[in-house]
Order: sequence, then structure tokens, then C-alpha cells
Amino acid sequence: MNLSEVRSRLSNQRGQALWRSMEELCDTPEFRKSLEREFPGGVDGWINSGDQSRRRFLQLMGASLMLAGAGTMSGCSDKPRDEKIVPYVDAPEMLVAGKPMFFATAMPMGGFGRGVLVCSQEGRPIKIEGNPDHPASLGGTDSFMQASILGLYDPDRSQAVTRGGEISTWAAFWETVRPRLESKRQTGGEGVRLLLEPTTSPTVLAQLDELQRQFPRLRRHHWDPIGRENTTAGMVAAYGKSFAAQYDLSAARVVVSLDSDFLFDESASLRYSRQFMDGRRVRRDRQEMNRLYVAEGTLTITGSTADHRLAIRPSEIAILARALAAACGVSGVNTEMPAGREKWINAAAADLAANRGACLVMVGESQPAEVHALGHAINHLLGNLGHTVHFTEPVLGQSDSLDVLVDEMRSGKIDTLLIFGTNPAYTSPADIPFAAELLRMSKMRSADGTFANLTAHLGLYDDETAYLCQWHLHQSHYLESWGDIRAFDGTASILQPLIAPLYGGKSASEVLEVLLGRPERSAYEVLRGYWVSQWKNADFERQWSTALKSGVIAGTALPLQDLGSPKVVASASEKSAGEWEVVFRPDYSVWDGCFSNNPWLQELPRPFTKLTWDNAAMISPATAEKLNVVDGDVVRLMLNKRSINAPVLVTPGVPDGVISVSLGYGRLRAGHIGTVHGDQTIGVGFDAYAIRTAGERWFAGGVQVIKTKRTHRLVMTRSHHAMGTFTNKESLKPDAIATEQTPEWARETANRKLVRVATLEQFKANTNIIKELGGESEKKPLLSLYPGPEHGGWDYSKGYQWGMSIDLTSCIGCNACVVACQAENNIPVVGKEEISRQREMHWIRIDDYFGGSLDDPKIYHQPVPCMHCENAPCEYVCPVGATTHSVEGLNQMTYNRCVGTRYCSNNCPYKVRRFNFLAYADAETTEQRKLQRNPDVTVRTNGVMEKCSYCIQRIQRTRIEAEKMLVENSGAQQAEFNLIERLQTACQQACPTRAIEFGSIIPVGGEKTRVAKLKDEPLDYGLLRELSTRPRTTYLARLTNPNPSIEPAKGGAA
Amino acid sequence: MTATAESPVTISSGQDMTQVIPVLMPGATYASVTDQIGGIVQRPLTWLWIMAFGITFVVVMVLTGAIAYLLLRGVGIWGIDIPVAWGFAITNFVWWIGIGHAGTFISAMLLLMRQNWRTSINRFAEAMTLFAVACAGMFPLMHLGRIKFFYWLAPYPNTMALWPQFRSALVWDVFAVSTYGLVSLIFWYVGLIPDLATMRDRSRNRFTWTIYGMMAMGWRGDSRHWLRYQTAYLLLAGLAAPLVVSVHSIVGMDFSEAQLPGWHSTIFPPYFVAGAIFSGFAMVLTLAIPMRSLFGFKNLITIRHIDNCCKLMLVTELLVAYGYAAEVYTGWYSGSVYESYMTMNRFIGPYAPAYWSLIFCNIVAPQILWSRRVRQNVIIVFILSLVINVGMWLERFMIIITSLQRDFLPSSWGMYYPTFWDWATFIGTLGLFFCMFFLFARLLPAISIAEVRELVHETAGGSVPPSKMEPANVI
Amino acid sequence: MSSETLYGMAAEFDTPEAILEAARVVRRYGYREARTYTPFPVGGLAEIFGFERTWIPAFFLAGGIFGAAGGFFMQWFANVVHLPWDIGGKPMNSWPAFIPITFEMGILFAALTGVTAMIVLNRLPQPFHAMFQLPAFERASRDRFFLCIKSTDPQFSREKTADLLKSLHPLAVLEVPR
Amino acid sequence: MPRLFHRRMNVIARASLLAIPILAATAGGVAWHVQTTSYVTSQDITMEQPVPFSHKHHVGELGIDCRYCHTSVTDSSFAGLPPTKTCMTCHSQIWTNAAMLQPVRDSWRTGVPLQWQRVHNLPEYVYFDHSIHVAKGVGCATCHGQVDEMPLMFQAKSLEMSWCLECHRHPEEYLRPREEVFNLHYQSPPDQLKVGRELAERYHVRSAQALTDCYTCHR
Repeated sequence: MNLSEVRSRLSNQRGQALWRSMEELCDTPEFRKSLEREFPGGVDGWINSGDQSRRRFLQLMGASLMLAGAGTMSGCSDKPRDEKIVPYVDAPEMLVAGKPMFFATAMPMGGFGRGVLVCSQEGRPIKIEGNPDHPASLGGTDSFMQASILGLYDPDRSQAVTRGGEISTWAAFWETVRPRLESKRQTGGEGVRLLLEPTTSPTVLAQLDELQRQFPRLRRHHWDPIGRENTTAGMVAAYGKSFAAQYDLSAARVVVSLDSDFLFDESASLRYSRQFMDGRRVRRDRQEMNRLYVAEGTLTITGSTADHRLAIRPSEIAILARALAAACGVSGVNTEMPAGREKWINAAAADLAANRGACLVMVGESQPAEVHALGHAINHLLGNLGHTVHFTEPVLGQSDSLDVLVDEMRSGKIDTLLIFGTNPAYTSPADIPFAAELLRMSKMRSADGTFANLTAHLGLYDDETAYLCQWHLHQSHYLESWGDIRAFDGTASILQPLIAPLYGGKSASEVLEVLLGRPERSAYEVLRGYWVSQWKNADFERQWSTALKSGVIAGTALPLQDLGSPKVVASASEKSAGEWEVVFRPDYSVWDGCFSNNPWLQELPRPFTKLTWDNAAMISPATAEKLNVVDGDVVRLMLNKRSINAPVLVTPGVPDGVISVSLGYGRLRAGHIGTVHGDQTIGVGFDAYAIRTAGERWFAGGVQVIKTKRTHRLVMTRSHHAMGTFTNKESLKPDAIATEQTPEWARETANRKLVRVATLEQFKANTNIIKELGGESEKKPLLSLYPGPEHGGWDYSKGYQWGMSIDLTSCIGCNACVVACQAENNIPVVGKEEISRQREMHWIRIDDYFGGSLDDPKIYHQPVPCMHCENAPCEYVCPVGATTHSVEGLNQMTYNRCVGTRYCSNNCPYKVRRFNFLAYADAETTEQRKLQRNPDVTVRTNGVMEKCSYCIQRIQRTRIEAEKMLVENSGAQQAEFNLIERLQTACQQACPTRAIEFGSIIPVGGEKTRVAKLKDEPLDYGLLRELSTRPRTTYLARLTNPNPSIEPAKGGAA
Repeated sequence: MTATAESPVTISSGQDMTQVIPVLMPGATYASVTDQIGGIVQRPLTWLWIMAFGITFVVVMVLTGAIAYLLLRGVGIWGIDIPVAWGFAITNFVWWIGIGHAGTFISAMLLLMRQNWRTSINRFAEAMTLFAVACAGMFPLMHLGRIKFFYWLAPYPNTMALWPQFRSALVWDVFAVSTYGLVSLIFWYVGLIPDLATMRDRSRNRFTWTIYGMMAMGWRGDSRHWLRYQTAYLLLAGLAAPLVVSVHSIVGMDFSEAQLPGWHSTIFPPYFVAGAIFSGFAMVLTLAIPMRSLFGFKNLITIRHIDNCCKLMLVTELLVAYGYAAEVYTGWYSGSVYESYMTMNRFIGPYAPAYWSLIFCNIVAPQILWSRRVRQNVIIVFILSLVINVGMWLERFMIIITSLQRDFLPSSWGMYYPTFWDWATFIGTLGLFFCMFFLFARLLPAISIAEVRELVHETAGGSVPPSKMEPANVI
Repeated sequence: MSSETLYGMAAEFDTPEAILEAARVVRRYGYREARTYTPFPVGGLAEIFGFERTWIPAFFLAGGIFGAAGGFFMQWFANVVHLPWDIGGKPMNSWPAFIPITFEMGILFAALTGVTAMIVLNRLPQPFHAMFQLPAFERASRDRFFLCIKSTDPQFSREKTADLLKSLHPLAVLEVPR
Repeated sequence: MPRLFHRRMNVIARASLLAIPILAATAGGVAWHVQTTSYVTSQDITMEQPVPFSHKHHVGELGIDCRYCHTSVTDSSFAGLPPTKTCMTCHSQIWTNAAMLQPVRDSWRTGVPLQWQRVHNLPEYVYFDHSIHVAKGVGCATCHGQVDEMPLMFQAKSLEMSWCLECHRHPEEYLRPREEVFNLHYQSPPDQLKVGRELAERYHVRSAQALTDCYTCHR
């Protein structure tokens, strides 16, 4: 039986626990029989492995645990009467207990690497930061990088080699696979296939090539459900050969995105985000910003930052692209202007033309080759090559595709299949029966009753694919293994392990090395071996250590190619899209499903919808009315005879007629967190792969949408209907967004002025506009009854005075700050049930406000951490003084003094305080995950209030350094300034666009700090200033740069 | 025993009630009233009482269970969340403390105003106060996230060199409520002393005699004692009267101290005090009306008392109505979007039903009290008193929940749904309250005998010749 | 039974008017050491035997002042001297916020001291008292009024005193053993 | 039956009434005292250690400097606990087969670390940093007592919050010149207050207000 049968079987069961349901869904008599005959005692035997290795693991961690006191409940636990303290036997070099150390490595994703710095304390990696020296990171991170640290400690990671579900050993596998390969030497590896996830690792690629040389007939295939096929095809179509394109947004004044979510799903997204937003920062001395046109088939964070966003059906984008190309003067494109788009297209074309060489057209992977080719044509025509667009040889290793493999599997040409990392049994297109074929292969026996074939899977999890293979080999996490990886531009980085493999896994290159017949060589030796061969002549050791320290290998970026003019592809014929179109997108939290067992990511409120623990079919309000559905109604999506059940989520901004679903949910074997329980519409999401075909990987027309009787409880961290200015289901509408358009009389009475928005023109015309938007309260200074410093009041003009400035223009709502905060501050996960009771614990949240009309809403992201008000309303209501004010203006929350009256939260106008309603941190967190905890932050206990502390542990560490320095040398003002300016909060450090700045708001060492300068900017305003809370966190208003020819100068958001 | 016939309600209108219905039915003598009231305590248990007590006792067990589970899991078992971090617990607290206000008000305020009709209701009204305060006092403790550290709210010498944060209204609460509870207890006990002496002298059972005897502290009615006693009692009343006002003012400040729309309002203290006395009298009637018929007190608690209570309720109800009006007016006049939104939210938001039903219970329904016929129809008054109790609970619910659920930032708006445990705790305290009241009614004279004797004297009812007097009946 | 063994000589009446009258007569005969026992306070009785005023109010006042002063001092000391913490930017000595507790403490201490004073001055608790030895005295808490001339009175003599009391037409005249 | 209390009851009754406040006061006093006993603070309690290491011998008699073993005291929050290697630097030469050192040699041979009983133990929510205290002239002995006279290590001070605050509120009373920090026999000068103020000035010791901020020690 194949997995789609499994799914249909599942949809008839309810509330099964993982293991039982897995057994039962395999419970067809013949399958059960075969299992018992072939994998004696099989299906659930492997579970037992968990405990032993877990114990081993805890022993391993024991020493550092006791030193760090991590993983213990600290909120109220008093002095332990009897505690052991354990020194090292022989202390490692340069390790100073109590001091964090940073190691540079890189996180592979989609085959590309992004450089990270990993913070390690007493040998435990606990936090991930971006590597400023790495081209793909520039110091920024995204939520996946931040959360991958928790993946390391995932107790559900597979912890042993298993054969048919029974614990086995690596040795046993070697003894099976080696002879098999040897026996194939003369045939040149006939029937041997490798299926890998795409990789750029020079070492692995070299190993593969060598394997290929040993076994010429061996074939290797790759599979990545996200992949870059369309992009590559487009490149081939345009230039006849595959190249890798890379963009330089810092040089672009006008950017047109055709269905490209380049702030999220490109291998260089972090770099693009930084460059793009650097081009949008308007300050006193720099009053210009780039302009972004976006035409997209669903709602993306890129679209939310656009100056002109066009939400149209994805199938129409090709038409739009042609029209745009024509308007830009690309010859050979003959098309009529699509109705109703003229304005947008002409404006965009004009803008592009006006910025030759400084503009850019980006096409998303989701669009077919033709559109990519058109994009290249326009870029070429406008002379952007060499300026905003660069080409290199492809970075990814080349290999055959999945469908070819499956055909061969069907035809029985294959008897040995080794799968590395990827999980096609779950992610393969619905029309490629990989799972069924794999299962058949695994079960097939030869005449003598032994297995005819060998199937093995190397992976972090015993997932769907592993389940269908004879062998599962547990892979080591990237933080546990030696290796290397290239970035989007070819720059290579060395992966160095932060910790010995917790569960004794092996990396791909280690396994390959055994296949190559050199079992004795460790990954480290292999890696060094490769680079020795690369850096002949050079002083290897020096180069090696620099590479390790800086996290990048200098001069490994691929040389830029100079390409001629691209071919313009003749327009393909359109097939009608039908009434409804479905759009598939990688999920903002679990990507293609590989992160679905990560509780941080599962609980992360998705952009726009603030949905947690689920995926949903996002539809526009108009569509919802047409379908007569409301949030949570389950609809059946039928696409060429396959169907899934999906709960709808009404989201303004999704094009009408489009049902937008995200991939990566409905997993059957993800682990305790990510696995669907029983009925696929209950539990963790639905599996969109089930209707996704190879031909239409990103969008498909002609889908039928049938409303079912069922509903599914979608859990969001706020009622998103209440968030806009448009009329909506809420009987009352808040007015959150202040713009020039809000009439004067309304400013004071009908306007909350939470997000202040102006266009660039408006700002240029009147730099004071943002203050004026604040209305009356901004005009006069706020009065106070309290005595000032001169009358013995509190004085905030000495020492360091901490403050934060958040740029609403730069914020793209990517959630990196939220996860970073969670990782840094030991913030517990509370689970779907508690989220549904509005008990989420995130210290910083991103409020997404919708403005304008329902059909074409403007979207505003507003990160909200604690404001650290100088007149904090939370403080004077606390009966025990658990929350007080520091001389440096911090609103201090002392967990161990808190008795939990919760009055502070009631009285907080920003509602940034979070309460431990239950024992989230201890009872509901697994032991392994506790090992990620930051030893410098107290773990809060049941019944205690908590909130953003401006990362006090970082402040204290830096201050102590500064003070020690000043004691040594009172004159070190400059050094002190630099030290304080280097201090970063977790959210600030994670932010890819530098939207968050933190520091002292008064001069340090006589010099004015970054944040102090920002607070002097005319764009600066305080949230709810009129309450006279005097917040230390202030915002820089959101500026947009609309094209006057589309929006009249007086135009503006909301 | 003296007649316990229902007094004639057929009074030609126009006459002043006070002339017609006396606070004491004629024919009462020192002995008669003493025996009647004292007799209640000494007569054997009735099945009715045992059943009633049993039921309430079971409910108390429910409360115990709810509290046990609370201690086990934490306040998360309730429906509270962020933004609505206060739910039933504080609602019940304010409601109970409000009910607790009538007792002391009746005893103190009316004593100072020389309202002699108070004498026959003040004793159990005070008892009601004590039990209500006991119920109320549990909630601030229970709603703490870390109950084990409740004592941090009190100033005591500690190795942390820390103090409570005296600017917080919650600390004011601790002082106010505990002072109120303590002073009410003292007031109640002092009032009881002469009656305890009476009970001592009446009891023929060594055990009860010893208990009453020790509690009476050897009271023997010495005239000098009486003089000091009366002075102290009067002064206590003089203290209790402002105390009553202060306590609920402070409870009001629990909310008005915040800057939350719907809480941040100067009207709260007086508005809360009025509401408290309002609900208190409602509860007094809820208790008095069944009791006077069950215990045959119709000659002592006459229609006159009920009528007066109703009048007082009408007055306080009007004050409360003014409070509601002022809130709405503030919402409009403040010109603050948050205030006006909050007001609208109460009118038509998700909790609008609660708002309108409390308007009905507290404003509309009591208007019938303008009619004397209604005021003297015990059945209607009894039902009305129940309605008002519900209404006042809803008022507190409305003030707390609707203000919290939608405040400044729409992003953090939310809802509040009470859980099973919310209800269990609330109903549990109801059980506790009545359980204690039933015990009180059986163990102590529910009406102040000494004061009634004094009343008999004042109304010249007691000066009957000795020959006419029946001997002290021996029980 | 000699006069030393006597606590005093008591007369039992059944109306407040009677005992008032009796008390006046006894006083006119020059007796000072006499006590009256009534089931409820009868105005003027105590005064007859020279019990003019009580100090109770003074105790209430003193307790109140002490409580209030102490209450405010505690808060001032905590917030200004001992633990000067910055609470929402409010001044250390935010006296308006200290008023409620000051008031409550005043009330509490006034009540406690006042009532304690009443009990102490009344020599309570006193479970045993000579009068309790009279079986008839049980009704002193119901409907009987007792007048007792103590044997410590200089003019006391079993016969004369008894005669005087008898002359007041009481329900009974009883000797109260010591 | 005699319906009369015995005369003695008067005394008993009054006594029992009087007893209530007295008992309450006593209970309070006891409760307060218990907080400060070593049962709660574990002050002055000598603990059983795997190896009877004597600071008296090593520091007092041999005069080994604190930093020889507690290496990170000047630059980390954690003063540092010597690895077995440190012990072996000497004890591979001297006392090479003393019985009491067997655990050390075992640890060195097997690589299994020694498990010392923790003596100075703060709650997890208290974040104490040795380096900054040392840097600003707080002597080791100020908190750890006369270590050089302790055969077996014990906690010399209560480590209660109020104890910490004594110094954080009046640092000038305890500061010493930085060069004297590791001197266990440093005698504070008669004019300590004056000297202390100067030192506080020189070492940029922050105001008492700042030093008593909650976030100074709690996070």
C-alpha cells in the first residue's frame, strides 16, 4: 500500500497516538504478515532504543550541567542543601567556565550554507547567531537558523541504526553494504542508486565523483521538494545553459518581483533582505528609498513590504510578465495588455526604464521557465547585468531527478538504493509513487528467500522514508559533524562540530567514505584531505585555522560570468486555470516539513495570520464569501482525483480565487511534536503534498473546492479580524493606523495611532509629519505630577540609559527575532491547547496590522517587546515589588520575588507581560530540550510573571567587561563606547534587516550612540505616548515610496 | 409564647408606616423575647435544618476539591489568560466583600443614627458579614500564582531585607480586608457577650453551659459594666462606620488605581461603596425572609424591617445607577478613543448580554420598590433580592472582564471563558457561606436578646406586673 | 454565717423602675459599696453609686493615634530610608498612596485597644463571681434586676441592711456568700 | 449539678487570654530566628568531601595563592574549580601514594572527575560574578572568611540576601585596595570609611541605588 492509501486510511481514524496508528495503518493482513516474516517483532521495537541512548546522553552532559546549573527549575527553588560540583579532570584549552565561546560554522539548507556563530557554554551549544563575515548571512539569521539549535537536542531524533525497525549497528550495515558493492565492481555498480538532497558540499561532491569513478554505472539522483527546477530551466531557456544568478539589491533603486518571495525563500534571502532594506532607510541626511513592485499569487512577507503590491492569480503572472516585457521594449513578445493592470505595468515599466542599470526584475521559483526567461530579458535589456544581476557557474551539484529514479525502480532496474537525508516518501509529488515503489523494493525477495534489494536511509529522523527502507541510519546534526558547504555565491565554509554526536550518528561524508572502501577515515580526515588537495602550496594549517575562525574560506566564491543576450522564449499557450487555483508554498515555520518536529517553530505565529501549530488554506475574504466559509471550516480540495481536507483561514491580501496552502504538515512520522494524530484534519496540519504533482509543483488550476461539514480549530495568537481599519466581522473596528488621510477631528477620538505611516513625498514635504500624526498629545510636552531630578525625583541622565529603536519600515515580519528571543531567554513552549487560551509566552511579538481596503490591504509589521516605560504602569501595582525600575531605566522583573497577582499584566497598556499559568518550563519541557537552556537566564516556575528584559544577561556581561576595563584604565572612554555599541540584544542580533537597534540613549564616553541618533530622527515616535508612560522602546514610522502615477502624491496607506 | 401572626398588610395608604407597624409586636416581655430567641438555639435539630446543612456541606467539599486541584496545578486551571488575567476569583472577591458590607453598616451606621429597628436584624447581619468576608478573603489568596508566598504581602522581618510595595492597592486591600474582618469580629463578639451570658444561664447541659460560660467571660450585667460596655460598643460603631466606607473604597481603588480604560475612574470608590451596601441589603433580605418564618421571628423581624431595608436598597440602587451613568458619560466626555471604545464594547461587544442583564437586575428591576405594596410583599422582595444578588455579581464581572479583554492594542485583545474549576470555586464559596450561616443559626442567638429586652423596655412592653408573668420555662 | 463570710446582701426586683427606686433609697441611706445587676442597661443606675465617667474613649483615641502614626511611619521608613526603590518613577515618599494603610491601621489599633480596655476595666473574664452562687441570679440575664450591698460597705450590717432591703418590697432578699 | 465555675477559673481564664498575644509573639520570634540559623543558611557547616582537602594546609601553611587553583576568579563569574590535573602537578611528585589522595589518582587515571560537595551555594536565581567583585576591591576573605584557617572548607557567612545588601548598600565599609584582594590577613584601616569612599571613587563603584537594583543580581 502506498502512502496515499495510508492517508485515506488515516482519515477514517481518530485520535490515535503515533505508534499505534502507524501500526494500525500498516495493518493490512498481507502487509502485517510480510512485516512479521521479514522484520521479526518489527514495527515498534525501535522505540525502546530511545531510553538507553537518552541515558547515555544525559551522562555525557552531566558535568557541564552541574557546572552551569542549567535545566534546573530556578524560579523559586531555594538553595539546594546537597549539590555536587564537578571540575574537569583536564580542563580543555581556552575554556573558561562561566564564559560563553563562539564557534563559526554554517547551516546547510536546501543544499546551500549560511554562516552562523554558535554560542557554547561549558561545552553545550545553546544559541545561534549569524556570521557577519559570511556573504549569505551578513550577521542576520532567520527563524530556521535560530531554531536549529533546538533540533540538535530533539529527543525524537533517531538514536540508533535500525534494520527493519530493530536496533542494529553501523558495523552490521557495513557488512551488508560493502560486499554488495564489491560484488558489483565488474558490473560497474549496475543497479546502484543514490538519492540525495541537493548539496554544494565540495567534499561530498568530490566523494560522489570518486564513487562514480569506482562505479561508472552507479547513478545519483536528487530530490528537494522546494528545489530550483524552474529557475534553472528558465536559465537554460534564456542562455542555453544552467547558470546561477545572484542579485545585488544594494544597487537597485527599483525592484520588480514576479511572484518572488526573495526576502524568505532564496538561498541568499538574508543578504537580499539586508541590502533591500538598507536601500529603504530614510534619515535626516538621506531622504531617498528604493521602490518595490510585487505581483504575487499569494501573500508573502516580500509582498507585505511592497510599495505597489498586485495580488493576482499565479497563472496570470506569466501574462503580466509578457506585458511588462513588452512595455519595457523586449522585442519578440507579442501580447495584449491584461485588463485592469495597465496602470501597474506602465508605472513599473516606466520606473524600470528610468533606472537603467539600477533596477531589477526578480522571478520566483514558483513561476515557469518562460517567466524567468522574460525576467532575464528585461534585466539584460535594461543593462542590469553586472550591476544588479550577476551570473556564476551553478553552485549545486548536478544529478538526475526523482521521476527518472522512480521509473527505474518500477522497471526493476535497481536493486540497491541508498537515500541520503531527503524524505521523498513524504515529500515526493503525488503523481510519482515513490513510497509504493520503495516499499515494494524493500519487501521483494529473491528465490532463496533473502532480500532481493538493499534499501537504506540516512537521516536525522526515523521518518516516512526510513520506515519504508530496510535500513535506517541515524545521521548526525550539522552541529555535531565535520563538513563543508558553499553559499549561494560559491563561498565555502567549514562545518565544525560543537559537540560530539549526542546519539552517535554519522554524517553523509562519513557514510560515503565507507562506501568508498575507507571505513577507517573520519569525517575530519576526509574534510582536511579534500582541502589539502585544494590548497596545495599554501600554508595549510594557517589557512585552515583562519577558515575555522572566520567561518568562510576566502576566495572560494565562484567567478562571475559575462553572458550575452538571452533568448526570448515564445509564449507558451495558456491552459485555463478554472474557477479556483491552489498555491503551494514552503511554510514560514516548518519549510518543507523538515522542521516540523521543532516546537519553537510550530508555536511561532505565522506572518499575517498568527496561526500556530497548523497550516491552513488561506483565502481572501471575497473567496470566503463566495465559498460561504469562515475560519476553521474544513474544505475538500480536489485536484485531478486526489483530495485533501484543509481548514480555511480568511486572510486579506490573498488573491481572489486562490487557495494558498503551505507544505510541510500532516507528517506521519515526524516525532512527538510534528506528527499528525489520527484524523488528518486534527493534530498538526494537513499534507498538501498529497495533491501536489510534479508538473504543477507551485500552483495548479482546476482545483475543486467542496465545503465539508467539519470544522477544525485553528489557533492564532490573536483574532486577526480585529487588526485592521477595514470593516470586518467584528462589530467594532479599532483604528490602529495613523496616516495623513485620517481627518484631523478623528485623530484624537477615533484613532489609536499605533502604526504611523507616511509616504516619502509627504515626509519630504513635511519632516514633522510623523509627530503631527500623533495629534494633540504630540504638540505639548506631557505633564507629570512627579518631581523632576532637581527636586529629588529619579534621575535618568547618568551612566548607561538603555533604550531601543525599532524601524517599522525595515521590519519584514520574518519572526527571526521571536525565535532568537525564545532561544536566548529560555522561553517555554506551551502547546496548541494553551495557545488557544491566549497563553503564549513570546517576549517579543510581531503585530501585523491590515490597512486600506479588504481586497487590496496594506500590511504593517510592528514588533512589540517590553517598552521599559520610565513611568511603568506595571510597577506601582505590584504588591511585593517584584517589578521595579533600575537606575538605568530598565523595567526589572524579578521572578523569584513574584507571587503572581498578574496585576502588572492587567495594567500594562502594551500587554507584553507573559504569565506561567501552569508549569510550562519544567513539567511540559522534555529533559533533552532543557539542555539548550541559557545558564545565564533564570528558568521561570509555575505562577510567575515574565517579560522582555532587554536581554539583561547580555547587558550585565558587557557592563562588567566595561567596568573591569575602566578600573584598569579610567581613560578608556573610546574603548568603553565601542564595547557598549557592540552590545546587542538577541532580537537585534538576529534581525536580518537591522530593524532593531539597542543601546544607551545618552552619550557613552562623551560620544553619541546609534540608538540615541535614531531617537532624534523625525520618524521617531512612542507607542501610546499620550499615556505618559515614557517608553524606552520607540518606533521609527513606516515610510512607503509609492509611484505618484499610481497613487497620487496625497495618497497613502489606510 | 407570643403571637407570631403575620402583621396586617392591609393598611390604608397615607398613614406613615412607622406609626402603624411597630418594630416589635405587642405583648412582648423581657422573658418572652428571651425565651423565644434563646429557645431557638436550644430546641432539637429539625430534619429541614439537617438536610439544608448537609447539602451546603457537600458543596463545601466541592470547594475543598477545587482548591486542592488549584494547589496541585496552579491558576492555569481557570479560564484566565493574557489579557484577561483576572477572572472569577477577583469578581467573587469583590462580590463577597460587598455583601459583607451590609452587616456592619446596619449595626454601626444605624446604631449611630439611633435606628432602633436595627436591633432585631443586626446580629445575623453581622454574622453574614463575617462569613462573607471569610469567603471573600479566600480569593485574593487563591488567585496568587504562588500561593505559598502570600505572606510577602505583609510587612514582616525577613532575611531578604524587603518590604511590601505600599503603593499597590493590593497591599491596601490586605490591610483593609484584614482590619475589616478583625474589627467586624470584635464588634460581633462584644455584641454577643450579654447574650452569651443569657445562654449560659439558660443552658441545662453542662457542656454548653461551660462553653457559653467561658465565652460570656462571667458577664453578669453589672451596671458599671453596662456603662463601659455601651461606651465601647458605641465607639466601635463609630469606627466601623468609616471603616465600611474605607474598605470598599479601597476595593474600588484596586481598579481605579490602574490606567486601564474602564478602571481608571474617580467614580469608583463611592460607586463601589453604594454597590456594596446595595448588594449587602439584598443578601440580608435573602437571609432574613426565610429565617423569620422558619424560626418564627415574624414578631421580631416585622414587615417594618423589610420595608426599611427595601427603602435603603432603593437609595443605594439610585447611587449605583448614577455610577453607571457616570461611566458612560466619562466614556463619551473623555474624548479618549480607548474609553469610548470600552464603553461601546460593553454595550455591543461580546459580553453585552452580561452588561444588559446587570442593568436590568440592578437598575430596572428594583424600581418596583417605589411601591409600598411591593415592599411589603415578602415573596416579591425575596425574589427581587435574589435578582439583585445576581445583578451585582454580573456588575463586578462586567467591570473586570470587559475592561481587560479589549484595552489599548487590538493585537492583544482576547476573550475570557470560565472553566469548570472557576464555577466549582465560586459555587463552593456559596456553600461555605450558607454552611457557616446554618451553624450560626443553631449555635448562637440569631437576634440580640439584650437589645430586644432594652427595646421591650423602651416600648414599655416589659413593665407588666410580676403576677402576670409566667415562670421561666425550663427546657 | 458572719458578715466576714458574706459577700453582701442582695435584693431581687422584676422591673427596672423598682431597682432604680431601690438604688436611690439605698444610696440615701448612705450606702456606697453597692452594685446593681440588670438584664439590659438601665440608664442612671451606675451613676447612683458614684460611677460618673469612664476612660474608655481615651483608650480608643490613644490606640487610634498610635496605629495611624505607626502605619504611616512604617511606609515612610520602608520607602525612604530602608528600601528606596524606584517604583514607576513615583517619588520615594509618595504620601498620598500611604493614606489608606495609615487609616486602616488607625482603626485597627483603636478598636483593639478600646475593647481590650473595656474588658480589662470590667475585670473580665471572671467566670466566678459571688453573685453566681445565688440560684435566683440565673434570671439576672433574663428578666430579674438585682441590687447587692457589699459587706465591705462601712455601714453594712446583716440585720440593718436586710431590713432596709426588705423595706423596698423586692421579690426576695438573699444573702450572698463570699 | 453545681452550675458554678470554681474561683480558680478566674485566674485561669485571664491567664489564658493573656497567653494568646504572648504565644503569638514568641512564635514570631522563633520563626524569625530559624531563618537565620545555620539549618537554613548552612553557615559554618563543614561538609564531607571525597578528599579531605585542607585550605589551612595549602593556603595557610604552604601559602599557595587563591588564583593557583581558582584560575578564572579574575575574569569569569565562576571562580573556577581546579581540574584533577592541577592537583597532580604537585601530587604526581609528593605524597604520590598517600591513601587520602587515592580518589585524586583514580580520577586522573580513569578520567572520571572528582565530585566535590558544593560549599558556597547560591539559589539559581542569584547571579554572582566573582571577577567584578575582585576587580573592584572586594577581598576574598570578606565573603569567604579566613579560608587559610579552615582545615575543611565551610561557608563562613550566611549568604542571605540581607547579608549581600549590607555591602551593596554601604560598599565603602568593605572595600580594600585591589592589590590586597587576595591577602587573607588584610586589616581594614581605622579610617576605613574614608579610605573606602576614595576606593569606591577610584574603582568607579556605582551608587548604592544602582548596586541594589534587582537586575544587579537577579535576571
